[in-house]
Amino acid sequence: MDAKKPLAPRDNGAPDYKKYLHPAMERNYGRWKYHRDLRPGVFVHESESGESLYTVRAGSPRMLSAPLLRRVCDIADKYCQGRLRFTSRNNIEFQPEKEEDIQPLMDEISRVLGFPVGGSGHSFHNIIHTQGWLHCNLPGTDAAGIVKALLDMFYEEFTHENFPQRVKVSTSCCTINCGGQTDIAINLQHHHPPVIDHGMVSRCELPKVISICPVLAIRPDRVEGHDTVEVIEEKCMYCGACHAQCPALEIRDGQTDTLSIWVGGKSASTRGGPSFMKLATWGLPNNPPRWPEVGDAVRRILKAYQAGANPYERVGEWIERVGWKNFFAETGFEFTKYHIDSYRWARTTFNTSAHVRL
Amino acid sequence: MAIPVEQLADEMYEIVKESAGVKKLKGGDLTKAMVAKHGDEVSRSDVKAAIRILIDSGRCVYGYFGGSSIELPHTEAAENQ
Amino acid sequence: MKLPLLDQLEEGPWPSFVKDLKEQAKRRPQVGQLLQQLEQSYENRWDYWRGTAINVPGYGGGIIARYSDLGEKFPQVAQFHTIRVIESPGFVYSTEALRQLCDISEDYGAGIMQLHGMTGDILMLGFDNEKMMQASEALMENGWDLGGSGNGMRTIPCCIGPARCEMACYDTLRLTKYLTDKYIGYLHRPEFPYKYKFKLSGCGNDCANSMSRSDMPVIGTWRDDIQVDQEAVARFVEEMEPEWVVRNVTSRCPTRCIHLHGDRIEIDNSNCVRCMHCINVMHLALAPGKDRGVTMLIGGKRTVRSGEMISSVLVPFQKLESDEDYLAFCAIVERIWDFWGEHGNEHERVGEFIDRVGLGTFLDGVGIEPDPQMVANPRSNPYIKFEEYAAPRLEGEPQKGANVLEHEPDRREDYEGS
Amino acid sequence: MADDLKTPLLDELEQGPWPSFVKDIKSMAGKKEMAKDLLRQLEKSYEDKRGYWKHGGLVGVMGYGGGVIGRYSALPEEFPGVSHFHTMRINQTSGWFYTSEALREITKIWEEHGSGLLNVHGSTGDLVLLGTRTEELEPTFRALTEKGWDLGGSGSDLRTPSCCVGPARCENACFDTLAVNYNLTHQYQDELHRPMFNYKYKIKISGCPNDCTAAIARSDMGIIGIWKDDIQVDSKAMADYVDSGMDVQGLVVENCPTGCIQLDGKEIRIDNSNCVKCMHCINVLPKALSPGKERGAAITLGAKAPIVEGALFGSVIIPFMKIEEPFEEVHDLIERIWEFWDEHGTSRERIGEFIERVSLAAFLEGIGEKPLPQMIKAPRDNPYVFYEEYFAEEGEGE
Amino acid sequence: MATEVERKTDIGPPHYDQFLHPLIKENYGKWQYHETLAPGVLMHHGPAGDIYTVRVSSPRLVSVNFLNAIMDLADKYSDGYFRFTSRNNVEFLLASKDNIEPLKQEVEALGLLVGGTNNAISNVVHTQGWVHCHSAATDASGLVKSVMDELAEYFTSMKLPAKLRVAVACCLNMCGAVHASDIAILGVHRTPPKIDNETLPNLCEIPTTVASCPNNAIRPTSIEGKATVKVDEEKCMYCGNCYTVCPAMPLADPLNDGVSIWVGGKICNARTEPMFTKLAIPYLPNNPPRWPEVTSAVKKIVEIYAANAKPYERVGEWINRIGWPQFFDMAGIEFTKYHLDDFRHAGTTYRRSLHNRY
Repeated sequence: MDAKKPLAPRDNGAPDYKKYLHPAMERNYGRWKYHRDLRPGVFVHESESGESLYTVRAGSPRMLSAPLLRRVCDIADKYCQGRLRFTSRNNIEFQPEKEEDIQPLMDEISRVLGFPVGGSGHSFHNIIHTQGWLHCNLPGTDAAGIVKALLDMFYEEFTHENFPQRVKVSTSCCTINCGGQTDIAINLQHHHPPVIDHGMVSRCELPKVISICPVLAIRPDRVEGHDTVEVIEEKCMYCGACHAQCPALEIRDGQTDTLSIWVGGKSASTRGGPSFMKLATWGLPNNPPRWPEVGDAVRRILKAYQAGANPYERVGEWIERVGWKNFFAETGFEFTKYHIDSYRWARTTFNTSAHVRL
Repeated sequence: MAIPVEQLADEMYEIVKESAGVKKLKGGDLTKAMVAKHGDEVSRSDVKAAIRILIDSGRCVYGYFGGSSIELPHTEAAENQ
Repeated sequence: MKLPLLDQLEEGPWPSFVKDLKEQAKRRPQVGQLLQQLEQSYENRWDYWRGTAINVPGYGGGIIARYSDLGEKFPQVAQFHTIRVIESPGFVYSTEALRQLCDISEDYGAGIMQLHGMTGDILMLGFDNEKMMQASEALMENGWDLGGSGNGMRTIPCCIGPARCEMACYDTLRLTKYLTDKYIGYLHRPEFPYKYKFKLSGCGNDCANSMSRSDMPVIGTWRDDIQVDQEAVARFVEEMEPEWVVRNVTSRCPTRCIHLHGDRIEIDNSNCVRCMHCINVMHLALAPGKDRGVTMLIGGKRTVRSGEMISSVLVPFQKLESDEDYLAFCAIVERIWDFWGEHGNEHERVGEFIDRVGLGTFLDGVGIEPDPQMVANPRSNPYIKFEEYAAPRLEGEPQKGANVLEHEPDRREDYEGS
Repeated sequence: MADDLKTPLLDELEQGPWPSFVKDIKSMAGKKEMAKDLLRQLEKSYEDKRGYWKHGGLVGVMGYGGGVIGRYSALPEEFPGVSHFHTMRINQTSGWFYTSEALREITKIWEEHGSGLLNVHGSTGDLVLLGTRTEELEPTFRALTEKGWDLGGSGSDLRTPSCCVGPARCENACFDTLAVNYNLTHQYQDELHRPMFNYKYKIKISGCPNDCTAAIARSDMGIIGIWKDDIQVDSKAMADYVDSGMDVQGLVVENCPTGCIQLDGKEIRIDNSNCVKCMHCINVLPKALSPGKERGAAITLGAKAPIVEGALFGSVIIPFMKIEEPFEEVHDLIERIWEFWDEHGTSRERIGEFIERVSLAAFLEGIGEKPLPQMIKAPRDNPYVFYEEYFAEEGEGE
Repeated sequence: MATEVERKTDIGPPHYDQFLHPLIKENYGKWQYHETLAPGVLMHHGPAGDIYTVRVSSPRLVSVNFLNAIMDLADKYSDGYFRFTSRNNVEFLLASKDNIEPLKQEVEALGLLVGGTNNAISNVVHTQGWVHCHSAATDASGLVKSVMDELAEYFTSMKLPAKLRVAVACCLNMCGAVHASDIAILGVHRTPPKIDNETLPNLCEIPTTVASCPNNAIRPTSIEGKATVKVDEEKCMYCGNCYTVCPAMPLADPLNDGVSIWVGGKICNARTEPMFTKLAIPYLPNNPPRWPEVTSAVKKIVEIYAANAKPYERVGEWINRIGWPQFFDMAGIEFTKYHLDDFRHAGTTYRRSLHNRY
């Protein structure tokens, strides 16, 4: 296609969502009364007008080819008046017109797309994830692959609602940690300071490289007559902020990078407020294509959670109630000095009471 | 070979004298100075004993402005004669 | 094409991106090379992408450029850029619109899309330098727009809101569109110290994950009492047993302000903190109050540099119904951008900026009155810089003598001149 | 009252139901010029809204570096009686028990050598003798030691340890607080009298988590009684409480911080694995509940008031330790802590600030203790871990 | 100085054993339970018999006359045995129940109060103030007397929801227990130190003085060739640390010094973990001899606490339940920017949840 006119900013802004609303949504916008779960992944919203809107939630792998997406559209055309919606966790939501359409719709989702229905309520939700080796320039591990491996393992848990409360999982392929606060997070962990390619450093803006370091561990240096930087090893905490600023400071190391698992994060203000996730275990090998050690560790956490939590308790709330001592005892993870915070506000994580479980 | 405690006391007295009016020395500072000078030949308890000699003999006194220190005896500014 | 490691990801019940991409490789050869490069990553546990800045003319963001380190071996993915497209608020689409995106994606790129990226954009993968421009042009011609990246306002995601949720306390979709359109210039032409993310959730359940992942979460709330349908309560209590209700609803209330009396629910609304738990569990019987609006928060971010931050309350309650409400909302946003824009350091998120200058100073700077809703608790340390008394000292008297004891007044003049 | 003593502002404080310190000082004013001038100078402070004391930094008794706080009046000509007004800290008895016979010895000495004014007791726990002259310090000291009393700590030394009433008059004491307090005070006489630390080191000893000595807030090292096994329940006494009409559900069960107590008719059921030893149920139902049988103490480190880096609570370093004669395990721990802090701490750095600076993990390694999850509220939430071990590439040696 | 008596040192305190009442010795470690018979009167039950405690207020700053009167009573009623509490109360230890009433009468005749047990305001822990401290911003004994005259009824009764601990400290050093009391009264300096350039060079080591400042607000300078220091007023937070190491930098300023009120601290581990006190009122005038503004502010807080808290709720627990906004509302205290923390860990006090109250 030839450009008809020179490319110029159009500032089109956001698409007009009103064009894309399901007709039932448009009619009942802001008039919803309540909703009911019909089965895992299937629920109905009742409006003040008496109208019902059914939703069938299907898990997607986030990464979709255009032909696959067209097949998604075909199904939406057939059952949902050509409207559909995505969730923030990469599920696709179909809204069939009639309750009778639910079963055929689900069959078609399964047959044509191979997607499971579920990921709602007290289930193992779809995993939000980053780009990993497929498309990111910084990752130390893959994202889509770990997610596939984990969801294969927890497929039953996705399609059933057997947990005390929803379980949200995220993965991040570097310590920038794009994945957010979730019940369980799988993150990459570096184990040594960046290796500097002095020949390439000159391509970076040195003052910016120096100022990006949160612990002032990068100093200007001269090597063989060229301006470069050096890293003070004792100060460096392997965060990789400099690597994002200047690729010549290579933080990744295929030999030594490992994966760590974090638990207890939560965004919602429901019951207790939002909370950060905390280190559960570390040093798991970065082991493609199936990362079995990671899956085992997640399984251990979920088993303990399922056995110990009260209804409606998120993973973090459960641990808060039973205490970290019991968490480590029940999962069998070893508590090490690396679990003790040493960064900003570290002191606020120390146990400043005699509340001790023995 | 261990350094005699009396010798340590004399050496520390010189250090206290030199730093008078410049820096107030703590027991720990003197310990570190002696360890730096003599290495393994002095022990923490030797230094303690030597400080006790300095204090009990009245050659030095304890001060306590902003944490305790070991000083030469002098009239303090706050004192009302 | 030999992909022994990736092939293992075709197994298992969960939909396989490998299988999907293999199919697509038959239509688009670059996808085959993408898979081959990925296979090499799996073998060597190493990544082969380089990122750099590349822009559509007039825009400062929206394109994530990717160049392969193995460009000679896999020339088809030597340039393999991503276009961020501003999503439809609430992630609602018609198949017609989505088909259009599929067409553009395949006409110019690899025909791979991600719905949606972390910030909320639609991601289209696999364009070279030239096709990237053409694809952008085609998108804009059809009314789509590019998303944000870099030090600007980012694309705004929101929850499904009033479109399909009875808990929505304000119109999240409308505010998303309103802010995106009003501030589209800040989105396309980055000029802040660092990125600025809004995320909008209709209630405290925060389905947009705004608390920890956005600089400015806007979360629906209400000022009056929770609406109680006592008949529905009675039905619920009968169905679930009173003991179950006590164990799972009333005793879970963080401030213990809800009580079950027989088959009636009573709520001390003055102590309700809008945590949503009782409404979530008994949504047939309970609903948010009628006097609805939003809480504006500030400062959330993820780990990099100064560690995790969860947003904290900035404006406890703001109505968001009339046009005036929208303008009042925007006035606050703009004052924040002015103050942070002027005093923030490069690469300093607004949360880090507040931590550096202090919340009190920040409130002064943006003209918002302190409110105890902003704190978990007041300070416990006594080191308060009282300004009432410092001010005249700094302005009126000469600074050099201000904190010097006077011995002889005439001698003091001597060194006043020095 | 003497005619020459005009204190209209202070006289106000003789009114009211609460005991009046002014009345008490006045009762000494007839006998002691020092008390009289103290009132005069204090009256001036009340008029001018400022203090008139200068901090001494040198006076003490021979050989000791602590136990005396030098104080001089800033207005010696106006108030010659308080030109010198030093404090002596007397090491109190464990649990603050006295007989009138023993305390009379002290009051007699103090009337002879000082102002006759005291604080019973100071914040650290010492018996504080308030106001004497430099030349009286040594004679007072001799008179006191003659009767078996010694000075307490001040400055950068071990401060006088103090303890709660413990097994002497409390059913909740999980170890003998008086014995360990007495033992530590005598074991570390040198550290108490001759300052060698970076800064002060306070030890407070409480027999249970009710923490009546405020160890968690006010001591560098807190030794706080705790138990390991199950709370002991007397079911008959429990039934009596329920029968008496007491709202056990509301007052006890619903106040349990972990919800680990349930009332089942007249019986109480405790999920002891979730009990955090908060004491509330035992406090409210003393006849029915009592601490378990396997008793000891948790050790906390690092509490301090705000100066300089902000206030800190102590944090748990040893979740459980048996506290038994001859207390060698306690001595061993204290000495390991002191040695590491001596070696690496900086001047005027309290142990809590030191731990924060070097990190809790490094501190634990330094004193040779293992990390345990009881030491923290939660594990770290940031990923900036300084890992020491990692896999080296093969063939490159270790 | 020659005396015949050998000079004794390092003898340590006397053994406590000799000061224990014989009944206490027999019951040592064998106590079964205790009861509060009346405000200020406890009964401890042990196998060898019951011991009765009568708790009596003291102003902490006492004369030997006071003690002699106490000891006469001890000889008469408690076999010469008594003890002190950490809050400066006197406790008589009686073997005979019959002695309680006569002792109480004699105690009250002395002008002392019996009480301070259980749900009462116990005696006030306080510092030396103008009586004996060099850095005091206000008096302590006088403040305590004034406040407790107003609150005496809460000492002699047990009508509060739970125990209430009050403490007074006369400067920001916060000696004593003010940083963890239910209500704390704290003297504040609000202006930077005044430098005595005449005496500073003789009195203080410049490097030590400079290093003493936590905010790096003190810099060396020289005036007419004499080394001294200057204070950067913008950075100074009036903490007084420099004055502790250098007496030539007094902070006292009768015009600006004042009193602040803090609430919600707690040491005991019962129910909730220990808590620091938090700022309630940043500044009240320093108004001897009766400090009416302070006493009425404290009384107001005590009264709203007494009226609104649930049984066993300490002040901090009560405020945590009802929320700080409601506390400021009920107490009629204006919330200002001074209430917002800006020191270490300030960010941890910002409210990072949606838990709003209107």
